[in-house]
Amino acid sequence: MKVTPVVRVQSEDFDVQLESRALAEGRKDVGALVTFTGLCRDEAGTLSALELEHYPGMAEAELTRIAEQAVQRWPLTGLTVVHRFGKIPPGENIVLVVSASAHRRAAFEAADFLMDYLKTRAPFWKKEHLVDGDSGSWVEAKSGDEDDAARWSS
Amino acid sequence: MKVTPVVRVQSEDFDVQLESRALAEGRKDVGALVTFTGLCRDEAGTLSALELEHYPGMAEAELTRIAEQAVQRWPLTGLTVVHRFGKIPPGENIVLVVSASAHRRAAFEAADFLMDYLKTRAPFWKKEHLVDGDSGSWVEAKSGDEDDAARWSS
Amino acid sequence: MNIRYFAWVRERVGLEEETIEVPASVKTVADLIGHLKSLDENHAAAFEEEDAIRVALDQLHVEVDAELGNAREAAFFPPMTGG
Amino acid sequence: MNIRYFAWVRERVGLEEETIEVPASVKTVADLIGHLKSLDENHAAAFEEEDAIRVALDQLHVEVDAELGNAREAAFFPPMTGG
Repeated sequence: MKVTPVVRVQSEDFDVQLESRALAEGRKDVGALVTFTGLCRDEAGTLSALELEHYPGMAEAELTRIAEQAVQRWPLTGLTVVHRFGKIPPGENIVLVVSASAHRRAAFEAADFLMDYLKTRAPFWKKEHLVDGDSGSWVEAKSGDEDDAARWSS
Repeated sequence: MKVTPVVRVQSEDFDVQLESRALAEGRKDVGALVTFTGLCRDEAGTLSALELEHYPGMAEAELTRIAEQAVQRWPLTGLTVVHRFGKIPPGENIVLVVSASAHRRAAFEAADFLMDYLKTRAPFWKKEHLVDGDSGSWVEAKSGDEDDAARWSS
Repeated sequence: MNIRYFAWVRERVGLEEETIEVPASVKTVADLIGHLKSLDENHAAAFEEEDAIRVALDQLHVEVDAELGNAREAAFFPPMTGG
Repeated sequence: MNIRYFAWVRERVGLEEETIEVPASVKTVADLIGHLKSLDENHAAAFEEEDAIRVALDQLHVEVDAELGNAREAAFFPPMTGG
């Protein structure tokens, strides 16, 4: 039975519990449920917000392509990805991945894979807004993120 | 600042949202929150419940030892482990791990490590109760679980 | 052809989006970048660090040697930093 | 010494817990297992597959060659299957 990933790109916050329930409630074949929530940090008090710019249309399409890869690669019973855009203050949610499977390794690896690929391939860009009023610089991509993503192609 | 893991062994269900909030709410230094929930599967309709036996005292002590190892090994801002005992029907929760960190790799790896070590070291045993009325056999440990745990000592 | 810019590429070009006539000599993404750089100083500045720029054709990641083919939209942006 | 049994070891011994006098000759966990096997048929049956049994002394995992030392509690059980 083919699993269709749920992918959403939105400005409003998401509800981790609601998204988890959607993958597990009323089912008896889910043995493992992993959630990853990425949140905005204040960088030791210097950051007032992150501004998330995205490429509408391609963001959804690329997240769907990554999610479909995960569904092909691991025996999942469900997979959900939600990514926010717009201005996000410290302490608030940015991104959510929920993966469900009969077995824990599949659920862990699929969520981990999804985050690594999302970081390097989904068309989102972060700009820092600083507490001192500056709209700071664009966050630079980390070479470590490329290395993380490369782990999955060996 | 040393993080003290939260460890609980209980018969009652847990609330993933409540446990997640306890690690993230009101904080601005958490960038990544991973939850792992292990649930009881019905094994294609054959299982009516799992009975979880545990070694009171040692279960808490061993989970705490494993959690302390994770806290030493990864830069976490918080870590929670809850394991249930008693009779658990399909679809219900068995075990929860929540890990929080500034960075996603630490949060993922700590939760993954905790589940692998917990499986092979925490004194819990599962007995199957079958739909046809039999109290089935004790679940046998999988050699794959030992392999999973061994990944972390290389 | 519809051209879109994101993040600091958008800020340097000074445009979110524009529609341009693609000369017949422009066959690949690299050719297109060369053509865009010739338009004005802002475009030239945006594409100065060519290695730092990623490209999508019709919302699919491509390399700079990709043929434009029948693509209707090209997008230029820095390496992604979502998640 | 307090001895505890869990899961199928408990079922085979027929006891959750018992207090025994440890003979002076019993120094290690392996010695203790030998002694327990000599108690009756149920104990003998429980420890038949010795390789399948795990041991804790005072709630810490140990190997069968561990010295009993001043341990007050020994527990015997199959490989764990929690999580």
